Amino acid sequence: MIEIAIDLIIAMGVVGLALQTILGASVFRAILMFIVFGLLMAMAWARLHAPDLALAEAAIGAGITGALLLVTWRRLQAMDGRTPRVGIAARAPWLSIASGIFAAALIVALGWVSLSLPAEPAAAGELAWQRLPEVGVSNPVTGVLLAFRAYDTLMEMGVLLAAWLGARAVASELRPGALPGPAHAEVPLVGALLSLVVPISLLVAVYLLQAGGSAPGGAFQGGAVLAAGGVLLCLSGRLEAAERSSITERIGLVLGLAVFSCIGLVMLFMGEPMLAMPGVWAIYLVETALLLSIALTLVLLFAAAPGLRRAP
Amino acid sequence: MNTTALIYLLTAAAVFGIGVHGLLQARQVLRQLLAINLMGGAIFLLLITLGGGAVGPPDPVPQAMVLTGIVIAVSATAFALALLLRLQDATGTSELDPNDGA
Amino acid sequence: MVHEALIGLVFLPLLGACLAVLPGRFGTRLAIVVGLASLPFLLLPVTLSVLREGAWFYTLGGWSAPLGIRLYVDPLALLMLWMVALIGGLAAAHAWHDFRPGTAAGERFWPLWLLLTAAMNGLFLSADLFNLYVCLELVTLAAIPLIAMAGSATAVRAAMRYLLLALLASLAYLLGVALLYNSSGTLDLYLLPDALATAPAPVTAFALALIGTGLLLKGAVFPLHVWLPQAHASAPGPVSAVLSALVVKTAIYLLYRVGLWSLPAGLLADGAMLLFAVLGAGALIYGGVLALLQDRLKLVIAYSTVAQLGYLLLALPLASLAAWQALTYQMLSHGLAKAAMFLAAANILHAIGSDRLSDLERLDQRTPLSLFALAVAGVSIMGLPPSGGFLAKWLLLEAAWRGGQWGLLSVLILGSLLAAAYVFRVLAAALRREDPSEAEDAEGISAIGRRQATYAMLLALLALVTGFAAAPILELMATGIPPTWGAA
Amino acid sequence: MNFGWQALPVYVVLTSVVTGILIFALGEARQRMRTALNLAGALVKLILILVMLLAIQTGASFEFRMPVLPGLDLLLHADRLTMLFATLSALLWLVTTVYAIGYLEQSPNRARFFGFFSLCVAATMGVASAGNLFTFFIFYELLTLATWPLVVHRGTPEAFAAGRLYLTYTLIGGVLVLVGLIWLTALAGSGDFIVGGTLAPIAAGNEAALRGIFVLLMLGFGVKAALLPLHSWLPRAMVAPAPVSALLHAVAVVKAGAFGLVRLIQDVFGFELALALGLTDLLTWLAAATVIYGSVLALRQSDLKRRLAFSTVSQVSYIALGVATGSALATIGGLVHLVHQGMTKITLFFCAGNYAEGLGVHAVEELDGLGQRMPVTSVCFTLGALGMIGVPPLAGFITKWHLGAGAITAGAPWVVAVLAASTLLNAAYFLPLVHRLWFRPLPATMAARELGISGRRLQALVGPTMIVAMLALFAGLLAGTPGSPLFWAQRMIGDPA
Repeated sequence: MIEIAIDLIIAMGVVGLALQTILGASVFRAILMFIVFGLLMAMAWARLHAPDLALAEAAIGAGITGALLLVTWRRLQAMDGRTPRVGIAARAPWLSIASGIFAAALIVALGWVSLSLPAEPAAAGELAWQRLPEVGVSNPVTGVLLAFRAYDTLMEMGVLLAAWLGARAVASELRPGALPGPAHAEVPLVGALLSLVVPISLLVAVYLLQAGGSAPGGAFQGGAVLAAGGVLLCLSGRLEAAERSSITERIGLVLGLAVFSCIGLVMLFMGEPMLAMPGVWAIYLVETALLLSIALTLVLLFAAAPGLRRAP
Repeated sequence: MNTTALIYLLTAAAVFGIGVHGLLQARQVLRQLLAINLMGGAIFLLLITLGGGAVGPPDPVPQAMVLTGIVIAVSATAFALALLLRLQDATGTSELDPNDGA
Repeated sequence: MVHEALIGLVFLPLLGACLAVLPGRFGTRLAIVVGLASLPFLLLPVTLSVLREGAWFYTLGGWSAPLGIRLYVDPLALLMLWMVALIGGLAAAHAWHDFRPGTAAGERFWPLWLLLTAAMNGLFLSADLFNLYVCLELVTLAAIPLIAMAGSATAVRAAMRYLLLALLASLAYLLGVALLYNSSGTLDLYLLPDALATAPAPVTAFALALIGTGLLLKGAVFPLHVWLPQAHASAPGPVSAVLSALVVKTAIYLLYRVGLWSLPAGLLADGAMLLFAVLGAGALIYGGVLALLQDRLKLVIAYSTVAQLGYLLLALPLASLAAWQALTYQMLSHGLAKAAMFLAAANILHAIGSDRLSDLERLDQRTPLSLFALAVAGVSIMGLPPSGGFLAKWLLLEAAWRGGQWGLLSVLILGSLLAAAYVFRVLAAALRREDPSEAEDAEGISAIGRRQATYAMLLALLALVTGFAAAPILELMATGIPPTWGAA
Repeated sequence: MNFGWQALPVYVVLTSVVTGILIFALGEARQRMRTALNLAGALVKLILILVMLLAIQTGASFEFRMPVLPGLDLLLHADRLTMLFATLSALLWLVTTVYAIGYLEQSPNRARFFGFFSLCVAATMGVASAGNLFTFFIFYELLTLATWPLVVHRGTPEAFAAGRLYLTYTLIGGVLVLVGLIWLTALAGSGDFIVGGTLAPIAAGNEAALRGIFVLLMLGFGVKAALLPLHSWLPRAMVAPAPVSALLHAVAVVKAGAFGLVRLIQDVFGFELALALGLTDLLTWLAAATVIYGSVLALRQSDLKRRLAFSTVSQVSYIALGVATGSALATIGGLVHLVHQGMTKITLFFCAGNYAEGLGVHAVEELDGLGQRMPVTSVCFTLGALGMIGVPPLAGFITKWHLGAGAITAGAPWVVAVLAASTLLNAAYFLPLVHRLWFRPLPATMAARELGISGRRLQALVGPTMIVAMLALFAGLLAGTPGSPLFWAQRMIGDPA
């Protein structure tokens, strides 16, 4: 009973926060609501027996996305008024009503349809449990990500790389000086705090990476935690944007994609199927490469810069 | 149907609808991106709940899909935000004119 | 060997993208050779194997479906892959001069281009619904920065609009896939027909509606095309070419795959097919009229894409062998002709610094080859002989006549008359008499310009050649007719 | 597929395609090279055609077949009808090219002009040698495409208006042909052109469909042949440069339409079937009406080229009239007029071009006394005009004689009345011109007017004019000798190839 109550509270909170995100008076407030929404979602994942997702949601969904949204909002604020505004026609009032009706209909339809489904693992999921021992890890999510559906993971690294390449391409078109510099405030004790937080994030990342085989965790969560450390370094001004990416950064960006593909191709030419993993060591090797690439890409995306360097 | 599943399925449906409404009626691109992220979250919630998360360890396949989905969502959001900065830079506004280019 | 070739189609461009991220001119050049120039050579053995043994699957990682992900290559996939290799290749050759490897622009351009190529190849081969989602997102996220790279405010605005709608479309698709997975227990396109036979019908219908809406939005099918014209028109030339010739087709391709391959026979009601036909007809007419009203060359071409995509849906209710051949041939010939037109338009833009129709009279002698390419490709777009577009339209008309579809027949004819009107309007603008004294700088065109014009001309010639050498392609397509139409 | 000796018709088409592409590639500045190419292309084509003519005389046959779509072939062959049209086109192309080189000297965009000119001829050759309707349609549409840039060549608003009208008519005509063709293919598949047609076996029970198909195709071809309600693009297209007008009106476009009508009646339906379905009457009446209407309108034109254009409207319908009347003599008359009208009309257009270029004369009234200023041109013009009227023993007389005699044997004596009326009208609009040229005094202003072009250029224009005038003259004078157009037309009817 108490569990139902918790579920209800989480559900109401999630819906309420979603509404607040949409209707929030200011964009800033909407972003904050969205971040809290992400945190509450992490709790929902925990309730739904999906701790891997809870970690990922907290680190990526709420953490990194939230940081990205906030920093962009602040940059937009700083840029606003520098160029003449283009007149924008107001949206017709009926549009809002129409979209509300449409959304309500969608909610009803989606609710009705999804309630008619069995809500239990599907055929492919059962197979994943059965064949997990062949992979050599005991966390089924890691098994799916790095063995059964490794191809998805690999393509997803492509998506991440494309996002960075795209961000770099459009950022390089910005007029010189358009981006405000990192306006960080030197608060007392921040230095001391950082000297604690960053090693801890590294530690947690490594832990999550190795735990991923048998317990919740893995490259994505670890990468996000490591990225969070990097974001803090940027925020505090320890790292600052560089004009160009260094060669190390470039290698790091493509490391996950390259290592993953190369192992696959090597196996292919040894007569195995493409993306067959030669052993658990290969899974960890790939995961390490993925983690580094994810962390680096996310930090660079946050900094909206081609590269980073130590602040003098 | 288990009550927990019921609750979360309805939650997912509601958040998805809220996201759609937000996307359609918002003016600022930033808000539209928030709405898109809400919709994504709703789909993830639906996948996991339908995968049996309410009763025990859920189907690992949807879990992996959601993890992939979360990374894709953050990638897309990050690029969209970079593009938004460029939009502000090029046009002086972070809104899109609904009548332009249609 | 043929398996390695198939894998290479996705992985070589992917590794090429990694290479191109690394600094220096050499890496990028190597990447282009590895990731783009290699594609036709990889496709040859794959094509031969499909010709000899028919369509086949490749199971990645040895994990058989429904647990693992499979690749599937059949005549339709081959057609699309060849289009990526040829059209993408020629567009890349064109882009080489504007985005030279080693320059800052080149450094930004090539990794994205290679990722886009890998994503499209991956999409055309994938047999897995969720993997297709990832591929769709990769296509979107690789393509949109390329649009924004044009740098103009219009381009940035168009890119932003495209991005938002593409993300919405992907989410609709993903939601549909989520529902299908839970109702059928599999994500494999080709296991779905059996799995869906027992699934609850309302769920399937709702899921398909979501997937369909998402794909129609990504495929810019009227009336969900609003994002397309500005995006395609404001992108850099070779990007426009690839967007119109290949990228929008990814969604249409997927629509075919889901609608015609992955459903139990008879599930998709006639009403749905009729809806597609009505949308197609709307696209054809609306796009044609709007193309006629534009005063910029690239916008004319972009609206023409909106119109021409209509053909790809229009014939769906016919469900016959001839209709299938017509659809696939239209896919091919439109791709070739449209890419040629966009490349030619880019050259014209280069030469006179504007693509307003009223400025085209300044052009004439400076880029005769590009103008000629534009005209030849225009013939195919109008569906006049001799061209691939004509054969596609002939097949459609014949299929419509045999099926007694008089409405379809008249829409087809109206559509091609509209196409003739907007193409000739452009050509007329270009032939307008110029002051002879200005004609003297005809020799001023650079060697690069000449080479770029050649790429446009090559594509236009291919569009012309497809007007003759249709028999082998159509025979191959006949062996790849969708199972739900297979009775023919 | 056979690319050897048998495929000669393909090479005949390709010579012009290749010439055209090379001319485009050469660019504007390389004038000598372009001239050489033009002449070489025209000569090679003429030689190939002559070789084919000789070979066919000795019983050889030519055919190139390439499957394009399931059940549809691209088929190029050479029967006697092909040779009649192809020889005419090749011959007149050579002469017109020489004329155009002189005519367009120093005007802009010559590369474009000659490129499309060549493509135009390629399309005409394709029309001539098409072995089935599908192939015919391909080249028929290509002809539309290739002639449009020539019509609008001058780039003036007037030219574009004319071009728009031309496209509207021809493209809609193309659609009619296309629909008819699709219908026919769905009904009977794609039959080759064979004298007597291939449709007779399936006629029973399909009469209505066949009538529908015939009407669609007839109207579609009728647009280019300038049949009565579909003719108004033709006079407007006069804004094109003179060589284009000559080519459009004497050889390529209108003849392609007329040729299509001939193929339709003789080789698709077969005359017997068309007669049985009551379709020939329709065409006969339309053609007869066009003959009279065109002549009446020609009478009212004061612009020389427009008068010639309406004359064309009238004269081209003789071809359809003869073929639709159907008796052997009338058919011979129609077919031979394909050649006679071509040679005669091109002479007249060249002359009109000479007057315009030489002295800036466009209106009929300005012709007074020009026989003194431009005697050679005026002689040629007179020959052409008399030929058109049908003064014996000139070419027009041969035609009209066969048509009239044929109409009587076919039991349609009213056609003779039409011919008589037309002849009177021809005389009424041509004789005053001849009168003006030779018997009116040269006005002082005209006598004082300087020639607008150099003597050398005038030579370049008058030379070809004389050649075509001679051709037209001898086609009539020597009609009884082997090798004359009449001889060929007779062979075609007597001994169907």
